[in-house]
Amino acid sequence: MNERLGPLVPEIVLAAGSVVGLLSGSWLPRRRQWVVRLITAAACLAALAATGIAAAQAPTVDFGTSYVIDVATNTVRVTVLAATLLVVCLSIDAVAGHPRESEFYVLLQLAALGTIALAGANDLLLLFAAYLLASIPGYALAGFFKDALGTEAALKYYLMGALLGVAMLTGITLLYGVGRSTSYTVLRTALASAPHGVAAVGVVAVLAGLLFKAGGVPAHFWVPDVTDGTSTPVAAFVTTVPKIGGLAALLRLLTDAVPTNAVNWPLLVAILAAASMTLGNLAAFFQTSVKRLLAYSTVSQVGYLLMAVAVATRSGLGITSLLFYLLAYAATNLGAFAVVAELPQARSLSDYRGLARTHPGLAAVLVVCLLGLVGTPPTGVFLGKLEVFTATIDGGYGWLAAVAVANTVASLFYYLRWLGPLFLSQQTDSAAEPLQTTGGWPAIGAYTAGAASLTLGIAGGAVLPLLHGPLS
Amino acid sequence: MSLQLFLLLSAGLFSIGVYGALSQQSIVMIMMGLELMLNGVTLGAGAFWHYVAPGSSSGQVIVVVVVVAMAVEMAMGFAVTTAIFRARDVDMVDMAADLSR
Amino acid sequence: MFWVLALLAAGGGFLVFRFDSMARATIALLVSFVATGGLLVVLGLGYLGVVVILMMIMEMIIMAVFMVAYMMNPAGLMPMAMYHNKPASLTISITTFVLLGGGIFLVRWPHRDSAPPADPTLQLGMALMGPQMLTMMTLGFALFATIVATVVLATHRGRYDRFGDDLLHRPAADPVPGGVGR
Amino acid sequence: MSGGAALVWLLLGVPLLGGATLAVAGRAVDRVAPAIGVAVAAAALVLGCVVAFTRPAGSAPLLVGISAGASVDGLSALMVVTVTAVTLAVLVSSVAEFAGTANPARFYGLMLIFAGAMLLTVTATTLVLLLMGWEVMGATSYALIGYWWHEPHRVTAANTAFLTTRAADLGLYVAAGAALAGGVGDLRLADLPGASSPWLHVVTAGVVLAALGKSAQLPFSFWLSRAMEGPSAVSALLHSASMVAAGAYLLLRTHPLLTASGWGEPTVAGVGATTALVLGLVAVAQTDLKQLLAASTCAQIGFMVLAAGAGAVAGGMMQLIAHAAVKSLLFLAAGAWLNALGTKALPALRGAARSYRVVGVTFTVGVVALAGLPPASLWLTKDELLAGVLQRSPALYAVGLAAAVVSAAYSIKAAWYVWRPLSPDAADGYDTERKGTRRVAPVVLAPLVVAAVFAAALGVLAVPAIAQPMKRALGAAAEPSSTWPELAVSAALAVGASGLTWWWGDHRAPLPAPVQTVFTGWLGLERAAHLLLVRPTFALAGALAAFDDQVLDRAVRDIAGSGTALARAASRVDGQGLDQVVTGLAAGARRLGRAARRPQTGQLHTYYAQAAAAFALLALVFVFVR
Amino acid sequence: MLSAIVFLPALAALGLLAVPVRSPRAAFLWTWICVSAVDLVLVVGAWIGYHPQDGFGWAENIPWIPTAGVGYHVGVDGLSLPLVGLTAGLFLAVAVYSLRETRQVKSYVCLFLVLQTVCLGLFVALDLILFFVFFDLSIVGMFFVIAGWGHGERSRAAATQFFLYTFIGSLALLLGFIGLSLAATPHTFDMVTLARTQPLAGRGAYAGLVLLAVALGLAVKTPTVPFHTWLPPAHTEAPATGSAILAGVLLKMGTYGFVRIAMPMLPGTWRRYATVFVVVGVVSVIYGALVALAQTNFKRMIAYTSVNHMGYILLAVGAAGILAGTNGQARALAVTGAVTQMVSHGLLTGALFLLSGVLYDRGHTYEMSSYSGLAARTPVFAGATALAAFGSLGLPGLSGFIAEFQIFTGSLPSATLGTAVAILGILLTAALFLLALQRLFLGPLRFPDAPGTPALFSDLRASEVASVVPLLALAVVIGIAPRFLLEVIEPAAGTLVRLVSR
Repeated sequence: MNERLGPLVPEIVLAAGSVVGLLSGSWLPRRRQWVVRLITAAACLAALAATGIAAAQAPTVDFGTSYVIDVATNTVRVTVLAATLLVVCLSIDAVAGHPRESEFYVLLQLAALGTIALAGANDLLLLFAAYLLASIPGYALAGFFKDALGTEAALKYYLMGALLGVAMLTGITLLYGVGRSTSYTVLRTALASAPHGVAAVGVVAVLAGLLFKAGGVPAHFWVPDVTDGTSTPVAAFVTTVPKIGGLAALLRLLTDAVPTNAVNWPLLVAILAAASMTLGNLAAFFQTSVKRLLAYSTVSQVGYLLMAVAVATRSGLGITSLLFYLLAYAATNLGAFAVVAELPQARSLSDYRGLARTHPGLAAVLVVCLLGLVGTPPTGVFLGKLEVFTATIDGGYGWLAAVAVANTVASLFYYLRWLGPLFLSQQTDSAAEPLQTTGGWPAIGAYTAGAASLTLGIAGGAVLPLLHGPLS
Repeated sequence: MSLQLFLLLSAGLFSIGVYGALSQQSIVMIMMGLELMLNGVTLGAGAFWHYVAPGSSSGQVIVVVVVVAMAVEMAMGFAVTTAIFRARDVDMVDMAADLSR
Repeated sequence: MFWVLALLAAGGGFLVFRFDSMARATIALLVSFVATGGLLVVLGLGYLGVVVILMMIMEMIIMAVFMVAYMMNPAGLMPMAMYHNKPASLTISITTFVLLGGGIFLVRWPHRDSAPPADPTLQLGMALMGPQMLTMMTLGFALFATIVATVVLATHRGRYDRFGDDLLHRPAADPVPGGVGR
Repeated sequence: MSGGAALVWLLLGVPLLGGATLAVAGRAVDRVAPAIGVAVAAAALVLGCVVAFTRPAGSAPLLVGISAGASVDGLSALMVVTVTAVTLAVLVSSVAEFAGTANPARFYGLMLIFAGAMLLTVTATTLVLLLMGWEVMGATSYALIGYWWHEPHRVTAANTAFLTTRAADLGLYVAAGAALAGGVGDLRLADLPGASSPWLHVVTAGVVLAALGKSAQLPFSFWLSRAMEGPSAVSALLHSASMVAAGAYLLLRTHPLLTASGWGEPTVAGVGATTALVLGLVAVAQTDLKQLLAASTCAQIGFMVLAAGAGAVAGGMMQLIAHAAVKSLLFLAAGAWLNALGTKALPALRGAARSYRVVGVTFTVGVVALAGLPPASLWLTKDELLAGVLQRSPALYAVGLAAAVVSAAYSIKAAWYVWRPLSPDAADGYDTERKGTRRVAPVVLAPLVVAAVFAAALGVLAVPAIAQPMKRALGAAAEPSSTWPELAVSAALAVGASGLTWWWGDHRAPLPAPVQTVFTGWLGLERAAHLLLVRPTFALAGALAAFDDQVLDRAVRDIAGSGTALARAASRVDGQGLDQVVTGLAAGARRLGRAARRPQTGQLHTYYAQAAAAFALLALVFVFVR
Repeated sequence: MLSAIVFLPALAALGLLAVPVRSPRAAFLWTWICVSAVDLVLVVGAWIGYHPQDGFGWAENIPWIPTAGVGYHVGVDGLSLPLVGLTAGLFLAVAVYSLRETRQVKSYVCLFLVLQTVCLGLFVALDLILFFVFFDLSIVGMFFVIAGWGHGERSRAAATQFFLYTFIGSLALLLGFIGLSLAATPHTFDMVTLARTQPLAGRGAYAGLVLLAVALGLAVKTPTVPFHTWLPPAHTEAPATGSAILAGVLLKMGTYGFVRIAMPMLPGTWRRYATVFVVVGVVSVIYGALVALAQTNFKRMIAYTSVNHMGYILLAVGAAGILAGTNGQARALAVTGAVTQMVSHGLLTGALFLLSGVLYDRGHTYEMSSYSGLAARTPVFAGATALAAFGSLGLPGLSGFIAEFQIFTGSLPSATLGTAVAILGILLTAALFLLALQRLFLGPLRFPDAPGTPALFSDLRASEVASVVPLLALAVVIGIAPRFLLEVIEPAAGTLVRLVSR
């Protein structure tokens, strides 16, 4: 057997970081828990470095056939770790001095670890284990501050996760029943000859769990409520990081384990994609709460991402476009959330009136990120969209591309609703000034994310080649 | 006594669990429903192992994973319930519906 | 034997949502689980069967205690019926059952590929120590996460409440004196 | 570029640049403007005389395969001299009218540009250059007619003039395209007859249309009547040597084209003859001196057009030149009176000739010439061209003679009025147009006299000794000349008609009132144009605009409905109403949005139910879809 | 060289961002003027250094996203160089005009500098994606100009409508581009390669769809009837400078796209559907002119005349696609005329919009009915407007005539009927401009003395003269001695015509 730990250094570092963080946290005075923050950051950076080294090696399979380290895994590692770092940056002002601050960061790391494991899993059981690991810290984070809304968010998040987790296990069992194994490598051959009805049910059931992670229709119900109810940093985390792992896992499962002649999953995913983007956009139209609006926009973004999955095997560009879009999306979405986190009192769109005058920097980031989410050049998401559309048309899903275009236009409506007031003069009668900024850490995060989003767009040419490569 | 019978039984348990999860108001009862569904899954996994793929160990591992999952879900469930009970003194999902639309 | 256990499992499960008291429901669920464990034994998975039975007994007891501790009806014995959109749930669940059942009998299931191993437990052990080791590790961390998460969510008094913000305050300020540390 | 070419460009450049400079400089140079203007005009005249003999030609590349060519040949030499001469005369005489009034710089500038444009038109050898001069002339005529822009009716008159002539100009644009299609790549006027059929006919039609419009032939005549709103000096230039003359000139120039097309000549001849006759009658019916002269211009130009149609190029040319002298003379005189007495109504002008002798005499000379009375110029030139007509078609000749009679009638009518004895209450009729100065500036008299001399003497052009070389120069040596019998006949007719008119005096004509009004009202052409073209156009425009706002825009917005819904939502944000923006599908989009959020009940069990149902459905579907 | 020209303004904007907002207005405005001036000088240099015969000059080709076949490929030829010059000139004029701007000058200046980079970049782009990037950014930039500096709250609605509408168009364009690049093997977005290899030759339906998508996107931007409805509100609500840029430069992006992308990359398809473009062009000409004739709002009227003028361009490029019964000269004339018209319209309409800004600045309304006889008070203003108007109605001696004469002469042989109808357009424009001049400037003096309007309706100020007059002067130069311009355009037009007819 091949139980090598070498290729898993990033995961191990992260895991170690969480353990060390928890232990040291429990001996630290309340005001000095920032040490844990440092440990977390250090762990993420170390893991990033390790990933950098790992990315140079050829794709490998580890622990039997259960874990794969290839371009997808590495991209997800980088994205997740970077995103986690940003979220840490966003949450500093929110959790500093909180009695459970150490635990907060520990949970972040564990969730990140689970997300990475999702992407690397090449075995249904490992996939489910990763699912648990990625979900559970999320529930706790959602309810971290234990206020009324936060706990409600945690409750809904948890119950949805539990149900869909059960569905996922059911699917795993069914696939095992007809495929005689839970390893993708075996399933790929076994499912070809299996009774496709069972295979279809099993795949859909497993998808249920992964869609929950990705926050896509019809497993998206938790997204708006959790985003709205929990604290902004956590909202940023749960709408960004699990998506990455979920979609990567989706990609690997469908492309590696499920032959298209057993289940017509491209069509299935295409339908899910169309549903996600449409529903998300429509629901976002008349939102006045910025967090709910962002939540729905993330649902619609899942749609665009799923497009790439749908054509992953039909177009050579599919996988690359998905990975790049994930990268760009993470940066852009976190940027938007960072601005929201920097302005805690501004809850509704109207509160952003005049932001361009009072905080031009934040306004600029907001413009970049929101227009980025629309897909306006030269942001990263534009490049991602370009790649995804190209892949989709190339993969023969012209109608899906058309739907996506229509949705892009639709999405513009509500993003503009947000951007519009930015450039108006503030009402003089506004007694309670909503545009009070917090400590400034989120602002730093916002600038970083905005810059990253732009850089990805302009220097995308340098990044894209790194995302080429076969899934093994 | 055959695969079909076992599967039918697990399907039954699963469906009852679905009913419970959907129909109950109390968080704990919903959790029971979920547990019941998992119960069905356990049975299914065992049956598949015995009748289809005794050669592959995955069937057994599934059962182990299910058991762990049950424990974890249960613990989380209690924790969340405690939290929300403290925060707003409810243990009914219907009463936790401030976040909507 | 199968029929008995099957009846117990199904009946127990069915009764869970018929009883009007949580305590009883818990017991019914326990019965169902134990029956399942038994069925596993019947299927030749003795070890797992026992594990399931033991685990479930523990869990159900905890659940009962939990309910006695928290639920609004002391001892969970007070009659109660807390349903919502029953018809929809019924339709969905029955449909599920019909579909699954139909599927079960329509599908041509694969044949058994080989005889069951002499010692299933050994097979399981080899798997856990081999290809599925990573799964187990991950589950381990999932449990670790669960511990942290449950503590974060459930306990409102942390170390800083007991030993002060700098953790130097002794003895611990506990509502109920006693416990370790003296 | 050869010296000759330089010369022709210089000829064009001097007035154009000089004028542009004056016009741009504006009020700054008001005081010196008249002097500069006259000086430039004089220089132009000198240049004109020079080029008339050196016959330079220049050409410069302009567009793909199309060059801008200008040259001076026989035809244009005559035109150049005439134009420059008349311009000088008019500018000199207008000093009195414009010195001191609202900025003369603009006036002289525009006049010079106007003259320059005319020179460009007559020297152009390619269609594109001709068109440039042609259009600029139209635009400047607009600016000149509307010179007194404070009074709206004058501006409207200017608009009418410009739009009417430009409508006709479109013909030249079409002609240019057609010529290109017909294989005349360089658009040289000389090559136009070589255009391949059917394009040849398109070219001809375009050219004829443009010419008729410019020279106010039927049915375009009305704009000339409105053009009288402009200053007299403008009228003097506009009616004599430029603008209206340009049309006749173009037809004479492109006569080969008319021949080549086959139908061109008869059409043109017909229109010319009709105009000569009908507009003559209109002139008779006028009671306003300038209106009378305007109508007479149409009629006289009609003769030239007739000549072009009948192939009497030389005759037409003589007529054009002689008429230029006569008409400028008459308009200058009329302008002098208008300036002095503040009126141009014939009844009010009774005895004007007696009180201002010089003006009166010179005016009379002009009138005599216009009447075609021997020995004045138009008698001879008209017969010269009528001789050509006779050769073609006796019928047209007859019409021509009739028109000649009519011209005698209206001319003498004017003379009759101004020589009436001055009635004591004459002053009551004065100052209807503006405050008269009651004096005629001496500076005006010089050009009057000169013009009178020319008006009387230019008949010599028809004297064989001069006519033959001229015809050779025009390449029209073959054209017939008038014979004594013809001259005698026309003279007799003119004398007779004149006598009759003088005897008839101001008794109203023995015609039913409606007929009268038709003729006094210029045949109601303008009203017709309004009813048939202008009104419908504006109605259509209005309708389309409404359609654009209410139908098209709304439709588009409905398609982008949710976008405008956003506009409303945005407006709600800042409390400002954008209701007019929000339309139809906005509500639809809102409904959709609400529908899309309905699943988000906040009730967990509904989430459960929906998710379960959705996944069950998906599974079911994909069990069967593969 | 080109990169310098393109990115100089953006860099300047970056620099200005560092300058504190509190610093004096003049600092920003004069920096802007200087930068634009330098940029113009560079453009002139590039013009002098460009030899019309040798295809693309000053080309730079750096791989940008090689995996996607996207490169940073810029260069100028006879089709783009005039527009680059126009852009640089117009922006300088706008900068000078803005000297009296007072609202949030810093962001205003930065925005316009970025917009200048975007516009220049679009015209030099030789890569579809690069083109698209600038295309979209121009929309974004203009959105903020209209929304931020427009006349009051209504401007936000207009801005939104503008953004949404043109953005939809741009997405159609993107789909078309993707279609183009997918047809090529290897996939590439490089315009030159695509025009050379003709990947879509003989791909009937597919090519048709691609052309449809591309044409749709460009038609919205141009705009042609019936996609023009975003234009009037956008113009009426935009500030004068914004309108000048919008009409003078942004509209050209659409028409430029036709000659740069649609025609050379899909020649066969273009030929097949040429008649459609002719028809659309003619309809736009007549429709735009008629609707403009009915307007009472000066700025709205000018906006509609833009529809009319863009219609001429579409007519010309359409006619250039009809080979029957025509020769190369005619088609070359048509294309040359089209490009000339782009430049001419940019100059004249730019000037007209700036002048309309003067009108609003003095009278706070565009309603022509509230004015009369202004010429008495503001001779210079009246003169400049009259000159611009006459240029716009195609008077010889101004650039408009050179353009329109070529268009008509070149189009008539192939699209006889359409052109014959379209020629009526110049009569209609003449009518509407004469009416406008009469309403505003002639007759007895009258102007609104609403609160806020200066009691004395003052004539053009120095900055306004300095911004408008050069534009008109250039129009006159082109009208009298157009060779310097045509010598650049004609070779490229010839190449294009050959490409389409092959």
